[in-house]
Amino acid sequence: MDIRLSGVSHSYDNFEVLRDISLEIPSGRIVCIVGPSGCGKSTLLRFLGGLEKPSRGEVLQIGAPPSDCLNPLTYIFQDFALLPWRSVRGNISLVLEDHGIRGARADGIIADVLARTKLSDFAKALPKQLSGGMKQRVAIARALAVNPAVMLMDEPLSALDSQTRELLMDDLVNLWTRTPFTAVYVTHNLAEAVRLGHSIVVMSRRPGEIREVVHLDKPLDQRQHGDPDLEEKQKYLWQLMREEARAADAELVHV
Amino acid sequence: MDIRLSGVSHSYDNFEVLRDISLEIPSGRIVCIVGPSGCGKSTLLRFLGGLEKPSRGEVLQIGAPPSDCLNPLTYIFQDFALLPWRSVRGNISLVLEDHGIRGARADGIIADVLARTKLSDFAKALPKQLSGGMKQRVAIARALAVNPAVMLMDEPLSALDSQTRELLMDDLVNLWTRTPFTAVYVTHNLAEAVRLGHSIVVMSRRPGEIREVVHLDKPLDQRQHGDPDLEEKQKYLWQLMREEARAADAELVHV
Amino acid sequence: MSDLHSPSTAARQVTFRGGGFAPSSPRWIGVAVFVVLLSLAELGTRQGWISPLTLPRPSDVLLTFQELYASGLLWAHLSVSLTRLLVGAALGASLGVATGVLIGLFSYVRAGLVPLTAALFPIPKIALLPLFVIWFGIDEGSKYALIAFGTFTPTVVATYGAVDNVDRSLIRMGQSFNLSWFSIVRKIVLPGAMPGILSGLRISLAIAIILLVAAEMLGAEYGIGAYILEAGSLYDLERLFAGVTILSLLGITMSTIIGQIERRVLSWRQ
Amino acid sequence: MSDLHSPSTAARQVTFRGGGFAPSSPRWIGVAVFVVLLSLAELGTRQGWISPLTLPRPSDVLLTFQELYASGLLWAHLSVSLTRLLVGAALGASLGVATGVLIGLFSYVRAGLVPLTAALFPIPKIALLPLFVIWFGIDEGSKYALIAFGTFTPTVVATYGAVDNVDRSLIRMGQSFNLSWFSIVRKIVLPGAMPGILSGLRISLAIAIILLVAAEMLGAEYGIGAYILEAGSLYDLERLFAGVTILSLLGITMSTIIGQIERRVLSWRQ
Amino acid sequence: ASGRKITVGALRFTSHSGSFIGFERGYFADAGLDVEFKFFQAATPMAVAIASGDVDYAVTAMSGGLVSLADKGAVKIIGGALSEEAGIDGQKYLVSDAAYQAGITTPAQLAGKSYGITTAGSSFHYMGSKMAAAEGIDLKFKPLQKVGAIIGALKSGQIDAWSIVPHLAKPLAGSGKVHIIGNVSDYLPDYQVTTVFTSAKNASAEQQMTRDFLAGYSEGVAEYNATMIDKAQGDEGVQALVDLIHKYVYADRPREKAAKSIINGTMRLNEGAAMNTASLQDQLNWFQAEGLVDKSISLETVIDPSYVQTLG
Ligand SMILES: Nc1ncnc2c1ncn2[C@@H]1O[C@H](COP(=O)(O)OP(=O)(O)OP(=O)(O)O)[C@@H](O)[C@H]1O
Ligand SMILES: Nc1ncnc2c1ncn2[C@@H]1O[C@H](COP(=O)(O)OP(=O)(O)OP(=O)(O)O)[C@@H](O)[C@H]1O
Ligand SMILES: [Mg+2]
Ligand SMILES: [Mg+2]
Repeated sequence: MDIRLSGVSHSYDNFEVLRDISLEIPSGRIVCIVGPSGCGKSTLLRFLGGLEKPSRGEVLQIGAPPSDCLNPLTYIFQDFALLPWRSVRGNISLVLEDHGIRGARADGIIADVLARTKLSDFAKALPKQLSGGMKQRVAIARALAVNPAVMLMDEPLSALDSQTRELLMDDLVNLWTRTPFTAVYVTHNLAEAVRLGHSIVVMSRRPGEIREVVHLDKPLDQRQHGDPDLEEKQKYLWQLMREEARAADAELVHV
Repeated sequence: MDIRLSGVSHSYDNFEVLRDISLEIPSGRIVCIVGPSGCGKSTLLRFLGGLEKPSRGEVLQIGAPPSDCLNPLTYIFQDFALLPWRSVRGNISLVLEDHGIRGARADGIIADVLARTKLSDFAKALPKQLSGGMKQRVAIARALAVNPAVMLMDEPLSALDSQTRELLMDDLVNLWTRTPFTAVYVTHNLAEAVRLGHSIVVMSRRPGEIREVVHLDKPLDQRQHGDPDLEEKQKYLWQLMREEARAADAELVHV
Repeated sequence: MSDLHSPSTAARQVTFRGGGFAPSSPRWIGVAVFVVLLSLAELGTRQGWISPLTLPRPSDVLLTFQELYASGLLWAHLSVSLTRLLVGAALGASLGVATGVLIGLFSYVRAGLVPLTAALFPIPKIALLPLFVIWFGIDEGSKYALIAFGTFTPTVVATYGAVDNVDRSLIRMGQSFNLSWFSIVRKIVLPGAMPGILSGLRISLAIAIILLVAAEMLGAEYGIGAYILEAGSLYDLERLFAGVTILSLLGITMSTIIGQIERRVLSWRQ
Repeated sequence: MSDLHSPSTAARQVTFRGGGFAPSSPRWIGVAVFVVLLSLAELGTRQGWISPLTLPRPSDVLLTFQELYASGLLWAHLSVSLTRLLVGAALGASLGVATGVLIGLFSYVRAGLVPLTAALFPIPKIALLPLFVIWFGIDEGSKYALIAFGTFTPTVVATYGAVDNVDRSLIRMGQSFNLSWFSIVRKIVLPGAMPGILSGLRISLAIAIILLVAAEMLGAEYGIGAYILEAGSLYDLERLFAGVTILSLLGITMSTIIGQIERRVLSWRQ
Repeated sequence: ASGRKITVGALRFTSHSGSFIGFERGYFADAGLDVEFKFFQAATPMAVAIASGDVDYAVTAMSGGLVSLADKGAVKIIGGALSEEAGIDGQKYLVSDAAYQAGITTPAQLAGKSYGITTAGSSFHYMGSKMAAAEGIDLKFKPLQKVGAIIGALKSGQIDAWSIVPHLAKPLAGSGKVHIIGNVSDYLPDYQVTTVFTSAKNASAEQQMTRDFLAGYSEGVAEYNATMIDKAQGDEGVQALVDLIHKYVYADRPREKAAKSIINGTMRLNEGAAMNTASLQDQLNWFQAEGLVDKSISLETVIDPSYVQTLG
């Protein structure tokens, strides 16, 4: 299942956020979106997931999702969005219950996703007992449980410290290498973008427009921390963005 | 003014956090401390600033601070710690008022530090109107206002997105190059450490011990994003820490 | 990739599933609810399916109110009640804030006073009326004291909660800059506790209005509470409801004023 | 660098400036305060510098309490009061929680009911006593109704505040996984609002205890409130204070029980 | 009609002894009524309870509230209960010790002084107001809602004067903090202090039941008057009746203490529940003059004189 944005623009009241975005997300690939603060990346992702409707333009899904897919468009949030009153297990079963999956079938799915995210020992722990990296792995496990056609990730690593971030990036690469998934990955971090993205969409500052799309052909599992060609790309991206970022950072927040 | 830790150990109740730390912070240099989550970096910094007392060992300041120094040991916090009800100007004058500096003399100092942090246009803004990067620059301006002998920075950039982080690192390098200051810089981020540190202290996971001290001789202003020798150091540091970090991230939080 | 391919066959819009869980509240509905309720009461009492013993006719209440206004007594009642309210609440609230701040700052005060406040809170003030007469006399003193006592405990609880909730990292910041203890309290703790104190004041003032009636049980000739009590003892429902309506309006006015103060004083909040 | 140099001349310890602003509360001080206050009262009334009109002798209050206990009347009073409290508060609180949740979820309910609650809140329940008799009779009905009415408004306000404060990002998460509206309410909104609802209940129950006295003004033979009222009308300070002490203990017990429930139900909180 | 269930409202005062004796001695049962008592703390809620139909019959003063309820067509006075009578110890005017020491020994000297009442339109208000009118003086009335509050205020000298039934007046005077300076009966000789009343519905539609109640009640009253005032059975009879009344009044006090209060409180109850319409008319006139009740109310709206003998 592919996703296509065509001519998407959006304003909140008279506050223009996005301007004429057209973009295709092909199946089985990771598309990273980078851009300065407030340029509308999260808003764009909400459109993709159907949580909000753009003022203009269309968000289309092309082709049917696989039949075993419970929730074709599935989010992974920056702040994990775990229910603090449910255990790791309970947080995952939450998204299965509504599809009538309970008992042994649910147990099977939960055991599988916990194993894939290396959390099997923590099924009974409450979120407050988990470190940030573990919390995000629970959120990833929950997303995997519904077998999504597309994963929508809004800065999934930015609440973590950089060491945990490195570890989780490895985990994501491993997950993708074993079973490729489709993902839209919003980030502020160019290192993450060049590590995980098959293509990288660079947005201008608000009102967000697409400035350039950079493609990376090197397979994910061959990308290394400190690869010279990745460094090259990253430097290039940083040049594209530096001025935008500085300008965005010096703007007063509208309240 | 130098600072020396000798034989510092600490436990909260029976929960051992730091074990036998001895370390010297020489004047005019930036010492970075890296280590996995919960290894006691923040605790160590609180000892340095006199906000907490270690169970065992001594924290000494050697030599007198410069005479124009209002607050020899000055913090910059991860969460900025700005008073939300005071303007940028008010947040800086807060730390001058107690030293009896008001009126024209205060105005002079405030104008100077705002200019150094490129905030001159925002003196009247409230914290809620500022972006994260600007807030941290206000915190830096406030620290500069008291002319510290040593700056104690606890992950000052980790609440910011990575683009703003890059920009602020440039700013810090510029500030140091113009007038070198002494700093202890706690971070999770190895890229920050190799960018800003004259020496990098690597700690083991809890109970925190010093595992190795890595020295970097390249002048700060010649260090570049993606320098091969810095990348080399960073890779080496990451190898030192990888297993510790993974173990620390898989531990249940004690509540 | 940003170029569009020819549309494939099975393209369809992503279904919308967000929204909701953000109730707004258009003003007119609130007004409409009041109008409907009052009309029902009017109709019911006119047509007789609401007995005059159960509810007064709203139009009669309005008439009583107008008479009260025309006779000039409204102001006589209102002015003494407002004075009692202001003096009593100001006394109770300021003592309460002071005590609350002390509890928030000092271990010994906290240990000594928190259980005491917890024990005082559930004591009904009307039960103590006979004692208030002895302690504070039957003149204004006892009325002020009753209202002050009633506003004191909730203000204390709200205030020390607010002080406890002041961001400790801001206090550590103050210490790290060597601010004096007194500076930290004045410049960090108090402004930081202000939102909590003000929202506590909302409740305290509502309680003060409720206690007005109890206070004016004690030898008051004028006052909205006295007016209501007399109406109650004469079973004069029109006047009873006129008085209750005044208290209700007073409560809404108070809450609006605090809202205004909050908007002004706490404009720094996100 | 981690090796130690020879100590230079001007080495001195970094001065400690942290600590403070974290009041603890050792239990014994609270107990000590009560003991000191009671001893003072005892001494004063014995030696005569507190007139017996002002304060009863604590030991006499204790004696009265023992007599009450021995006569078996304590239980007679307490059991009816507790029943009234439980039925009334359960009624008011459950209706209040339901209404609060509806206000938190639906725009129209919010728009219609919020102003109504705001108008009802400052109405003193004792002013309406005569009406309660007509509306609900003089038996238990009117007592339940009065307590229920008094607990209803604060519970509503606390509940819709709690629902408003449920982390919207959790709700968006639920929607993004296509959970049904009902699932979101049941599994996300209600548990998320629980801490706020429980702390609202603390206040509501304190108010319920306070209203017990007002409720038992209405033709009650037994009950702590009736006991206090009778003692008050006879100016019998010993019995008055014995009754007030019982209410106070009742309040502390209630608050402890809610604390226990919170600890158990909200163990997931940080 | 035998064993008909009715509810009778009462305050725990000796002035309600007629009902208590009627019940304990079986006079109500003889009249075919199965009586259940409901006890109240104050008169107004009792009147409201009659209006709401929760209580069938009760005894209380003709307060402003009662008149209002009668005006709303809810209640009717059908008989008399307690009344002042020359020669029998009745209600007393009291002054605080401070006022007494300042030389106030007769009601006439109370000019400009404060006078405690429960609420406007209460019997205390009426007694004070009529006395002031008779003496041609001004009083400052202080509404204090509760008898307890008035006692506290009087004992501590915060109000100057009050009037109250003898069984409360005498022990108060005994404490030395309060002094008796006059009798209410001097100013209001045939004052109908309390009345028997019922709902308008009972008065008009349940005539048999009402007559039965009054019959049982009157027998109780007759026994009370004969035993307690006329001492027909000597001291033994008094003690027996005190035992009976003690079940209802001062039940939680020891017998000896209670007996004193009960005997002190003895006042004559109207035989046959006869009512003094002249006194009632005077009270109504006073309410209207004070602006407490509507001017258009006539005595016929308030009372139903068809059941008992009327006096005055
Ligand atoms: N519901 C809303 N109502 C009004 N303005 C909004 C709303 N949501 C977002 N905005 C504004 O739209 C702009 C884009 O927001 P968005 O969150 O999409 O940016 P972003 O690129 O994700 O930023 P960041 O990098 O900080 O996460 C911002 O200026 C924001 O203030
Ligand atoms: N006041 C305290 N009481 C008890 N335990 C504490 C206290 N402060 C810190 N700790 C514990 O001490 C350990 C070290 O804490 P510290 O904050 O110094 O770690 P850190 O290295 O700064 O971690 P992070 O990288 O997460 O900031 C942690 O396990 C923490 O839970
Ligand atoms: Mg965003
Ligand atoms: Mg830390």
